[in-house]
Amino acid sequence: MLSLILILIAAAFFTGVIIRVKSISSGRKGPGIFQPLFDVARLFKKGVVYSETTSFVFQIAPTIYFSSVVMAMLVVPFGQSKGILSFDGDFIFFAYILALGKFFSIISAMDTGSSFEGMGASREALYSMFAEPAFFILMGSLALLTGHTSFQEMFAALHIGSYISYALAILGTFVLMMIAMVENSRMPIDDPKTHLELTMVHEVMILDNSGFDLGLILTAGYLKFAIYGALVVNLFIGVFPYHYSIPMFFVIQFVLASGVGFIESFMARFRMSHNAQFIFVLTSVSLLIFFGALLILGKFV
Amino acid sequence: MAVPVLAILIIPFLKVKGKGIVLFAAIVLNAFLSGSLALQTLSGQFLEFSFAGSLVTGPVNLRMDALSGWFILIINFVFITGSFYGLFYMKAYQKQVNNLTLHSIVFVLLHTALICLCAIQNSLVFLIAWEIMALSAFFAVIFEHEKMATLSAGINYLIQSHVSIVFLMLGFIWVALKTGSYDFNSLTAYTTQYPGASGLVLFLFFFIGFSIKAGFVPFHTWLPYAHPAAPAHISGIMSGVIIKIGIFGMLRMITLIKTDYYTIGLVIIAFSVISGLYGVMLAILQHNLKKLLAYHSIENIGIIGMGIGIGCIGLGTGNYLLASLGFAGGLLHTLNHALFKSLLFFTAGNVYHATHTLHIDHLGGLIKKMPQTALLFLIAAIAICGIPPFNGFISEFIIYSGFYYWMQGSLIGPLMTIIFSVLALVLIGGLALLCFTKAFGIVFLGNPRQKFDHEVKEVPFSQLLPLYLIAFLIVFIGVFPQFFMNVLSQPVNLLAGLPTILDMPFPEKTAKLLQPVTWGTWIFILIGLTVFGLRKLVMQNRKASVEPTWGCGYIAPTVKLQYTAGSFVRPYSKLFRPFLLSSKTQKEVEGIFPSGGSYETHIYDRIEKYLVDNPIAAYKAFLGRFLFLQNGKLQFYILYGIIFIVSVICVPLFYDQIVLFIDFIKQI
Amino acid sequence: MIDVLLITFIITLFYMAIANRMLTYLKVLAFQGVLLFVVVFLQLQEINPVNLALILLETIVFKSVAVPLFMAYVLKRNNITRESEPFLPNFVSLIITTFIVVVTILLANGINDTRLDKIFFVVALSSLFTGLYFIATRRKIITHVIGYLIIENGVFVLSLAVGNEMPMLVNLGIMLDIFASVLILGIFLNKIGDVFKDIDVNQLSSLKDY
Amino acid sequence: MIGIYLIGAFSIALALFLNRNKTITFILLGLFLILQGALTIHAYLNLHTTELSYFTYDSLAALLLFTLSIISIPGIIHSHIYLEDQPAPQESRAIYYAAYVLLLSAISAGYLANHIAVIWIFTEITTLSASALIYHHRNKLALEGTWKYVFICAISITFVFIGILFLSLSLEHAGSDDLSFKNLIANSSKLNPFWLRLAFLFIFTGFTAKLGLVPMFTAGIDAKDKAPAPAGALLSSVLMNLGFVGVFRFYIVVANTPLHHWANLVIGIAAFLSVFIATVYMIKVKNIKRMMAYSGLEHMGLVMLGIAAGGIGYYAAILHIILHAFVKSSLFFQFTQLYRVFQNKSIYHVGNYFKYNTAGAMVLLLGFISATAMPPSGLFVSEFLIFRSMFEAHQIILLVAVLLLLTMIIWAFGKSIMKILFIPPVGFDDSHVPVISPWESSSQFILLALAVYLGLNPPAEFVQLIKESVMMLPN
Repeated sequence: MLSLILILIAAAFFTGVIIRVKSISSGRKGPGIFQPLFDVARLFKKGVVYSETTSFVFQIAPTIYFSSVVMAMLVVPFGQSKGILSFDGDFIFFAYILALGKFFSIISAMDTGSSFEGMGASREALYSMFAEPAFFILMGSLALLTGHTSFQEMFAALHIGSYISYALAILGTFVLMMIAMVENSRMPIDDPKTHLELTMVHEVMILDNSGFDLGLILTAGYLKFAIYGALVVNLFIGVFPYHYSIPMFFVIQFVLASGVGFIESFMARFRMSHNAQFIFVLTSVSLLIFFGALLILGKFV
Repeated sequence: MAVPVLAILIIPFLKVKGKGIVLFAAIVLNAFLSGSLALQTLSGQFLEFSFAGSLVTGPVNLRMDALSGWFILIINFVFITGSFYGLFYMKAYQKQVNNLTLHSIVFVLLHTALICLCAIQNSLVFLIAWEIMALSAFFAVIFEHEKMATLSAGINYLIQSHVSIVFLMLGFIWVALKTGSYDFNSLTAYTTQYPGASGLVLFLFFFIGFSIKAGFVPFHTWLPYAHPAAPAHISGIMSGVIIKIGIFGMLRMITLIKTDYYTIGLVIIAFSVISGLYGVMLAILQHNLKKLLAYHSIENIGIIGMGIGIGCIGLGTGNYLLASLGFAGGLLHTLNHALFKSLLFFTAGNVYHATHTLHIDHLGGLIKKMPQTALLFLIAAIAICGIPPFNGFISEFIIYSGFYYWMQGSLIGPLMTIIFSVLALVLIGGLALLCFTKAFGIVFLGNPRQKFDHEVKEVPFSQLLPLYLIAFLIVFIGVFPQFFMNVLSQPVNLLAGLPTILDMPFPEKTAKLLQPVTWGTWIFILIGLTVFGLRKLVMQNRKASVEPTWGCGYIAPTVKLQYTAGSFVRPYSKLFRPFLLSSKTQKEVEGIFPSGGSYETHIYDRIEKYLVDNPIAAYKAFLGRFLFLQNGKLQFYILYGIIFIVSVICVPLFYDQIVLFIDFIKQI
Repeated sequence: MIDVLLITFIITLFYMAIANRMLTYLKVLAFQGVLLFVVVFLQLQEINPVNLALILLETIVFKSVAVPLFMAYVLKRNNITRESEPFLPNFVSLIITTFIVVVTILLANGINDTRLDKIFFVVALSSLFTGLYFIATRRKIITHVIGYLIIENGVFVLSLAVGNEMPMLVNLGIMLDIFASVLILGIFLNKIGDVFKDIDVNQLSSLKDY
Repeated sequence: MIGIYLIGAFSIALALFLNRNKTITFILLGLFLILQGALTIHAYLNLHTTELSYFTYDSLAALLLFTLSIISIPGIIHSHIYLEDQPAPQESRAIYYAAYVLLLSAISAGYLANHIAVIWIFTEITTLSASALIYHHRNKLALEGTWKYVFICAISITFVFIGILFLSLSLEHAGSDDLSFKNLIANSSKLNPFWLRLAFLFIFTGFTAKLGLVPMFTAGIDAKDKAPAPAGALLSSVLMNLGFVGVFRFYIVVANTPLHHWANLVIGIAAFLSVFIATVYMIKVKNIKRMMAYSGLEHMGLVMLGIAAGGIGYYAAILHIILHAFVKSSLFFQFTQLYRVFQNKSIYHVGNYFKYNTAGAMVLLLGFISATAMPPSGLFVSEFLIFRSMFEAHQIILLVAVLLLLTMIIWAFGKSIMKILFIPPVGFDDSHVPVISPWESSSQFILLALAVYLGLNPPAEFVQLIKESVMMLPN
């Protein structure tokens, strides 16, 4: 329950922070922190335009995408407190429910019959495919480390002790963040602010969405960020009591958001052809984490 | 089993319509008879019938345990739906009466043989039933036999299944020699009597034999040809149950052969991982819808195999919970795959019915012409990607948790296996997603890529009926898995080697495992519905206008501009080139007024090339060297005789000389 | 005495190897028939009239009269050229024949069997192999038949070499069979003569599988 | 009885040769069939009795006689259909029938003979009568085929005779000079191994011409190709069995001597080579009849492998040779119908048979399944047992090699048969395709069914007979 509330709050400002950081670092004042929310609210008020090629798939897809993200949010715990739903192997559920959302966003893009959206769809499918193994291996190594197979138990049992474990935590943060980048298609995988459709990944997929649907998709995006942020947080706050952990949560979320902002403002997007390799690097890193876990458990001699 | 005989006798002397009805009746009756027995077994009984058999075969025992029951039920379900669907699918071929007769006969034969295979426990009779199954499947496949491609695909299948029967035969001969009995129990007897390597090798014989049928890589090469060649309902059945009979055989052998299960498990997992990855990797690049589905069968066999492998490891390490998890996952996925794969093939059949083509890049925008088919395909596609809220997810979830459960407290070696298997499983999931977004997107969505001279329309509802039934089951398993878990408990106990009487941890554990998942699914559906309702609420008083797709400023888009299957998977195929064998023929666009360019890719199976084609080519070349023998010259013919006599006389002499010489050398 | 005859028999083989006229072959065959008759006649301890009649029939009538005449008839009828046209020059075939004889002598030397008459054995084997050699190296089909007849003579000698006699009935049957087979061969030879204009072995090599 | 039979048969043959009247021909043929049946029954009723001192009704003979009589009936029927179908001069028909009857009776007598020389005589007679059958078409190729067949058989029969002479040499220490098998087996311990070895070698090589095995199989292939299909059926089934009898009876003698192992080696080599060569040509051959002939070569190879392996292999070999006779003859009979439809025996010009003559197509199909020994055909059982015996004899490598070859054969055979059945031929106008009544195929169905029945569920007497006929062999 707690995690739900926290994530919602974080989601409210996360994207705003990113935008703000970017504008400041590029010497502008920039919009307010909550500007994204206003955008969404505006979208919710608007009417919609459907492409004539589209079918019912296009209409239900955003809904399913959104609800899949919400569902994913429900299984994310916060430190000691479980998520709404917590069970053995819930991270599998987490990943697959997100995959469902992705499935629908992809086919809805295909539904418009536009070449650009098809392009975006193919990229999205490929990248997310490459991103998933990293997540699973990371979780696998955590499971190995803690002997549990549910988010909450894992994070609860995860206590930072030796140097290796610090290293692991850092690596885990890196991996999770990068997965978040892939999932939300931000820098350095994808540049949401690009103006050429040919270079887009996520943005190009939602070219034809409008009004309520677009609102749903954007909101889902914000939520996703917050969710991954929460996962990262969970890596660190294992044992701390709430009056430490909750502030820590926001601090970390903020740091992450501004980090993303800085990356986006000081870094160029990778070449499309390099993205896949880069994403697969995540898998290798997570394998490193796995070996680290083995080291800690002393199974690796 | 008098029903099939009767039906076979009747069918030839009927009108086309009559044939169909009799066929369906026979199948249903068959299914009913065997199904009733199967249900008994699933409730924990163990049925045994014994026939005198003949002087050759010796006594023939039919034993039905929970395992047989489970598979018989799957077979029956797929066959009933398949035959019902087939009745309508075959309407297009009413002209070819003889052909239909043959088809119906082999169809009934096929069903009977499959059911018998689940029960027979006498190796000779088993082999016979096995080959009857293979042959009838062959004839079912080559229904459209005037096409050379179809026929050669069928023959390819026939030969490979013959190879499989050869392996089985060797295994059975071995046992029959050691024990002098054809009964399956002698397997157990033999392997318990001589523990160790012999049992392992024996199992490998059977494993290869059965995995040719099941389509494990690298024994899969017949599969991608046979499935597309067959009529839709047959491909559905092949992929649904016929390759599953291979799985059944493997499980049967696991129950019978007592040997080092741990090694077996590792072997099976290794094969399964390769099959899964390789299958899906090639599936993505296929341009023929059915061929794509065929490669996915290989992939799913891989997943099932992983489940079985985990189960064996559980047996090997004496960890019954692990064993039950693995086998439960495997068995459940067997059912699931039977469901969604047959559904996919049937829908593909509908597409073929409507458009007379299966080439993905010629299709598109079908969702408007045939919405129901599209919906069904979508459901099946999501299910096969193993995504909630459908059945595919449940079985994959169990297998995952099997892996993670195995992880606890195992050593570095197994851990490596686990992590890489998990990696493979995840990749499979992702690739499957890529593949089916492609398939669904290109075939059903967007604009039609090609104008058909005939009208494209939805198939009649009666033809969709069985499809809806399957779809219902898919959803049902996805939402209420516990029910099937309870059904599964008996076979799983059997495999996990637990006494069926006492109630072991399996159902509780899996229930405990699956309960929250089910909740999750329900909650998800709830959320989805609420959001959708909300959306409806909001939308109703907003204006919704319909415009052409946003062409990014380009105002005259043609359907040719759409993304094609090839372009959709291009980034992927560029990455995976080293593993694949793709040849492209392209004509560049050049000049100021280009006359027109073209670009096609052809994908070929690398394993097939190096493991099947090249050796066979070499073999044939070698045989071809000896063609001079029958050269029509009388002198030579007589010479052969003289050479034979002289060599038989002389060679021993020389041989002795050589031996003497060698001895002489030794003495020095 | 018998030995002398048998040696003469071998000499006839040599002669056949170098002879290059069809009629010569036939004459030699006839002569061999006579030789065989004399040999058998001397071989027989007691004169059993039936047996004698049989042998007369087998050797004189059949081997040295009927068959050569029949062959001559075939020759004339199919106007086969008189030369035998071997693949190999006569000189070589002479050497080979000699070689065969030598080898058989050595072979026979290796065997120690009381009831086997060595010289008979040598003659038999050498004529057998010479016949096979003939079949292998002559171009005309009729020479195949002649080769076959040489083999038959060899077998006959062999049957003498083997001490014990076949039962009468069996012997008769065998003889009839050989006779019939020769007859059949001749008949088909005629047919071939009618169908194919020149009787060359290579004509008869169209039934093949490549 | 046998005396009556021989005289009767020969006189019938003579009568057929002379007579030109159709009805009388039928009557004579009927008479012969009755005679044949009578002989078979007689043979079965008083087993192990000897007549005319050269003929013994032993179990092997009874089995093969039974096979022969079964096959002879459809054989004659199909011959009649065949001859009616094409305009042949009256006397050529007469010759055909006469030769047919002569061949059958000679073969039967050969089965029954208990004296190797007597087998020899009747084998020679079969050569002569067969040559008449092969030459039935009176054209160039037929002539060539006949010539080769006759010549090869003449040579090989001479080999056999030489073998017999050596055999009588080997009887040195055995008291009697009697060459009957009974006596030979009785004195098998006293036989001189050197001569026996030579004898076996020559006799085996000689009989391979009839048995259709390496090395002398060559002419047989041409003969089966050129002979009219109903005659080819005999050549490739019962006549092969005669060759088998010749080898097998003598093998029994050798098997009881120290040479047993050596003989197995020789037979094994020849057998394997046969299977090998059969594979080589099955892939290439485009002439349907020749293909069947090569498959016969393959089957004989398998039979002999069974013999060489010993143990259960003996049983399997005899079972296999009987079943093979049924299957192969039915295939040849079917070929007559096939030829009537397409007037061609090259695979290129034949096809989509399923459309033109469904019943016949079914026969071809089942025949193919049986000939490749797939279950549920009876030959599967015998092959299974043969493989089992090879496994038992630890000839695993040989077994694997053979299995490889067999797989290739199935592929080649299957490809061609499926082409014949289903793929429409190029440039073939089906405007004047004769309609063939399914009843013509009934006899072939019966033969195939018989093969299945005897294979899968043999009656006890049948098994008993086979057991008896291999009784004399050491296991």
